[in-house]
Amino acid sequence: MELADQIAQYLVSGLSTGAIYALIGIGFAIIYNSTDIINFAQGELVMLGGMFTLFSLNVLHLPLPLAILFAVAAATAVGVLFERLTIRPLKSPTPLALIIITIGGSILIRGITMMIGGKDTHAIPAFSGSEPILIGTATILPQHLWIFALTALAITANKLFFEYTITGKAMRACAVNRRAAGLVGIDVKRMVLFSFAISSALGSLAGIIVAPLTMTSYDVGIMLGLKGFCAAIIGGLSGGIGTVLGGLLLGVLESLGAGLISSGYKDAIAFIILLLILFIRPQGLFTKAQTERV
Amino acid sequence: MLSAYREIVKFLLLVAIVLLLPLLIQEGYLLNVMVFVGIHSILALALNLLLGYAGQISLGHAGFFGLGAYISGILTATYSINPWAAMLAAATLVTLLAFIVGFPILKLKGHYLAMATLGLGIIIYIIFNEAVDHTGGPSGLSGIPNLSLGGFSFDSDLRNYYLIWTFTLVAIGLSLNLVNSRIGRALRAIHDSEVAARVMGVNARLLKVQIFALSAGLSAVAGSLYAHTMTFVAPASFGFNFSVELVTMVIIGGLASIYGSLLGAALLTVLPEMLRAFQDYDIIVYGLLLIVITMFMPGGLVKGLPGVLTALRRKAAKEESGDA
Amino acid sequence: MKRFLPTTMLTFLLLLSASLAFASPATIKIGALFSVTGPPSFLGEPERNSAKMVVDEINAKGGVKGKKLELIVYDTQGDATKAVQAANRLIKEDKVVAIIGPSTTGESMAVIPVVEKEGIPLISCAAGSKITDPVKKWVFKTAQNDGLAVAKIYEYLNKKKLAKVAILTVSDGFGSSGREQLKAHAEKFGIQVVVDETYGPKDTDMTSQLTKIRGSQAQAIICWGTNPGPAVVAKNVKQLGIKLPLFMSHGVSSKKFIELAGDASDGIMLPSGKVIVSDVLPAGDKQKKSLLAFVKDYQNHYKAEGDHFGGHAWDAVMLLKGAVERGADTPAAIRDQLEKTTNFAGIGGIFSYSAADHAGLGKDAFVLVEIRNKDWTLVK
Amino acid sequence: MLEVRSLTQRFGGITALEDISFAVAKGDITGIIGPNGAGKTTLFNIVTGLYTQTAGAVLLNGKDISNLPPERLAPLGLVRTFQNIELFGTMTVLENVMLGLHTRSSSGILACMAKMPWHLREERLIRKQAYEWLDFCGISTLAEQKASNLPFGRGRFLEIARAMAVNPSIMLMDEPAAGLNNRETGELAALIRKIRAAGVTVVLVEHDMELVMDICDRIIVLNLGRKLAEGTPREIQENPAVISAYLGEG
Repeated sequence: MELADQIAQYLVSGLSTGAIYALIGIGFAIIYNSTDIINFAQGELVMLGGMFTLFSLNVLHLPLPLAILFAVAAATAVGVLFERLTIRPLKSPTPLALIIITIGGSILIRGITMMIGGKDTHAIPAFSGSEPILIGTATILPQHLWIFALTALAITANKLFFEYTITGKAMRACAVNRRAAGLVGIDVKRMVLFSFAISSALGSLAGIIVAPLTMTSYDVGIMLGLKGFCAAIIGGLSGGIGTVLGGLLLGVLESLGAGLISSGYKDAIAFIILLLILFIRPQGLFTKAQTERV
Repeated sequence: MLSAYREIVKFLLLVAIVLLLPLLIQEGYLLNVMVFVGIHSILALALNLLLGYAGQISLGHAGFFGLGAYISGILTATYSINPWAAMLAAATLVTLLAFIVGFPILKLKGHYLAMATLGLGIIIYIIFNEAVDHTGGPSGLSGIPNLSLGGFSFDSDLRNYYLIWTFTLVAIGLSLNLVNSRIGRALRAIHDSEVAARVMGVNARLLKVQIFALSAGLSAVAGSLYAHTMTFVAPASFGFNFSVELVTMVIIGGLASIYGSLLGAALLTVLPEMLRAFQDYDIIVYGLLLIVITMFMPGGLVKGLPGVLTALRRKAAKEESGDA
Repeated sequence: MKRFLPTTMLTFLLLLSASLAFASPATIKIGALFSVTGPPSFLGEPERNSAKMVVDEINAKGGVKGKKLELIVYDTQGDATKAVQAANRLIKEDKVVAIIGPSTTGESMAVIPVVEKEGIPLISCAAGSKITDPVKKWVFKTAQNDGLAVAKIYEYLNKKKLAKVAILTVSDGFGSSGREQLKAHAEKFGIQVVVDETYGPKDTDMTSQLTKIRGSQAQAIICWGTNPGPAVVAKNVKQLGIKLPLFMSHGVSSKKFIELAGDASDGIMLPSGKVIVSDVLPAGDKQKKSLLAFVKDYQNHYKAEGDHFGGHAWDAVMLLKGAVERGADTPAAIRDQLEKTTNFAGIGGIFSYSAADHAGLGKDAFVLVEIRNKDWTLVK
Repeated sequence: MLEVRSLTQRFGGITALEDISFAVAKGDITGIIGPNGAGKTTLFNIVTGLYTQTAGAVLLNGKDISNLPPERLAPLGLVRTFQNIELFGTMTVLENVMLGLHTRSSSGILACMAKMPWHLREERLIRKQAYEWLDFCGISTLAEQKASNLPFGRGRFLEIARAMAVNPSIMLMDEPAAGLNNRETGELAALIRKIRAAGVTVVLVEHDMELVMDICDRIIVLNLGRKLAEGTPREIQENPAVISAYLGEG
């Protein structure tokens, strides 16, 4: 096979994996943008999406659409509960405390899932079959199209919500200046809760839609979460197109790295890119630099 | 001056406990646990200098620990270099490496810093796994010799106990000196108000990088000790989980508390033993502990417990007087 | 700060008192180190289950020579440090006479110096050949060497006159051992490894590696990993329309793999212990009795399919039982008796240990199976 | 001694300072006043190296210090205090002042860890000098207190003591009288004069007009990012532009 065909496949594979990262990254960005918190437990919500779907398919015997609804609702409940029980009562929410608490939360969620659901990996049926689709000489699966569609939907909805609704604007205000937002009558705590709800819902939806490809088990959240976070960082933690581009770029570089350089070091490549971006352009690749204020 | 005197007494008391403990617990399993408590204490101490005093988080310290272990292990097992020289080489190399990457990394703050150090740790971990020809890959590297001094080999638990605790005590002593010196003051100042510290002429950036390098170097020494005690290293011991475990030790023991690091390390090393009753689910207890301590005892056990005890006592006293 | 000393001392004392164990002389204590949680839990969990099951059974039948067996299992989480700590605890506190496990090669290598020094027999359940090669006085193992599985595949390839292979291995202990063996044995069989790729244990897409393989001269693909990676590989192979024969390792020889890979599993071949095909083995097979018993018991106990990983622990307990039955009750005597084991038909194969061989299995430990219609068939 | 040349600062689209120039003479007490939002604190932040200006330059004794970070300015003799006092709360009062002496000690990490003799000598010296500065500001009785436990007014004096410990040639004070009661403001005025007598040039941003008119030799008035006027207290009091700016605000 020609090198050009190979590269075409690397690109297509990279884009489809990248879309997964992007979708997960947006969840990080939403919480960060309205609360300044990096939720290290976000990956676990992705995992919960898959596990709850599995539960409702296999135990509750729901049809797929209902199963998805149930899973999103359940995962959102977990995210909201987590915020109410651990983040809100915090007296001094320093970045360190938040990092530790969300890490603790991720360990806890993972542990409980393992206790209840066991350690096995499970398959979830693809939404619309698994007959590969040909793009030129490269192939993707129907499930990838779902992912692309959901990603597009997510950033559009996100944009509309944050730009055009009162709640969305209020959430943005909280991120810019929490105290000022409080002073003008915005219920800051409510907004934090909202953002956890939204990102949990989105995270679990991402988890559900990628599960037919990645399969699901109690520990899929760690790596997916980290990659999603990389995507968000590359995109400058924007809730929109930046993170999507970040995810796609990460996916493509990983795929090219695995194909052309070394598959063993492909994750290392991803993290080296992350470090370089943090070092050189901590505001992300796709956002303009802001004047740093003390 | 009185407080300095008290510090010395406290330290000597610790030395006495360390010396006498083996008499109490005999040569047995606990002694082996204490060996690991010693190694973990050095690590917690190293991280506490960075996290507690300089206020900079690192989620990649297991990587430096691992680098120390692997450099020492490879130099001795593969190239038959004297273990002490290997330890020195490991400490020097890791300190240098941390110093170099420290400059760009410590420019970052908060979550970004956490993520960058996490990434660094993962990259190091991947190298352990992938550089199979040098590290032995995921199955590990065996055949690392014990440390020895003029024919006296540190090959039993008791000998290793004294060897490692000597290092631990020295590390504690040096750290105590450091935090009570101008450098320690400058670190605490950066933590309290970085802007004010800089205005007073403290080169915050350089100091942070230096402490980062020192912390990494100390972790590498712990790694080297680990390698020569275990005589075997494998990547799984140096992953992200262990980095989190180290942060937990520091937090549980108490940020900016030298003796707290000791307590945190001891607790977390023996915790798995105590959680045996929970079987597979100790991970849940562990996550819960992390959350609860951060939420309700942000000063850690050393600072938090006395506070909680006083509060309880006061409450009890109040109830008593209320009854009367 | 003032109260750190009382606090610290209190903690130590508490630990001290908590760790005093009681010994009862009427039992024979066996220690076990399994990675019940952590990444290698796919090994540790069935191993623990199987070991517990067989010990319970032995005790229910009155124990060994009138003595009950007591199994003490510690979870090592796949971490060498924890394995060594737990091994020390088993030896020095629980005073066991022998240890079963650990689950992975890395942990086994970490524990070996401890048991060698303390003089406690260890029956590792990990596959790495370096565990018993060179032979170590106190160390045995039940898991078949990965090299045997490799040989099964290579023999088949020779028969089909396929000489160029692409290997795709997972970057954990299981995969790296397989990769080492695949490369080491290739020359002997006249096989050339033309592509050598790896993937991460949690990777979700291997199309990049497979695309590279598709563009190479390879005539067959060998994937070495444990669930779920190989299932992703199987699906990706189908997605990319690759028609080369695909081989997996014994790491996925359970129904779980077929469930995960779904339709993509059809036509995949893999070397496997005989557990999964126990019912279709010829009646003359010496292992058949053990295998059928194991599969039936496991199904009854755990409502799950027993696999050959669990079989490693089952074999280890049975080997120990054999040694004790032959009169051994001290660690040293057990070691000596273990070494004298001959023709024990277990789950992993027929064991015959000797002073020169502590792995004890011949290459007939593996069979090559093919997945057809979501079930196993023997490849003759 | 301190010279500001055509300083301009923009944040995004907002111009905080535009073309500000002035000079501070050695030994003077100079006041910078102006309504809220005039850009006083921004000016201070640029001079002390916390912000980087958009255009213009800052010179100290003829040397361009525009792009130097704060930690490089302290050794050159330039220090500042903060509007909302920035103390090191977890440290004692004495340690706060000892930190001010950081640049006058030099032991490295290793020397500190090993307690080298020269390091110990240095520590003793620093401790002695720190006590002297506490005395200078009249708070030496508080030496062993934790800084976060000080009342606000004492904290202000501690901040000044700490700044004096740097051995500055010029001290910038950001609203030193803010939050002080009348008695403390009186003490502050005396202390500022004492500082000047010790040979330190003082520049202060202040809202308390009484204090400013009382102690300043020269006054610079900013309004909406521009320099409105400059002169002696008397000249400023009589300047119609200044009067209208203040009345307009009020």
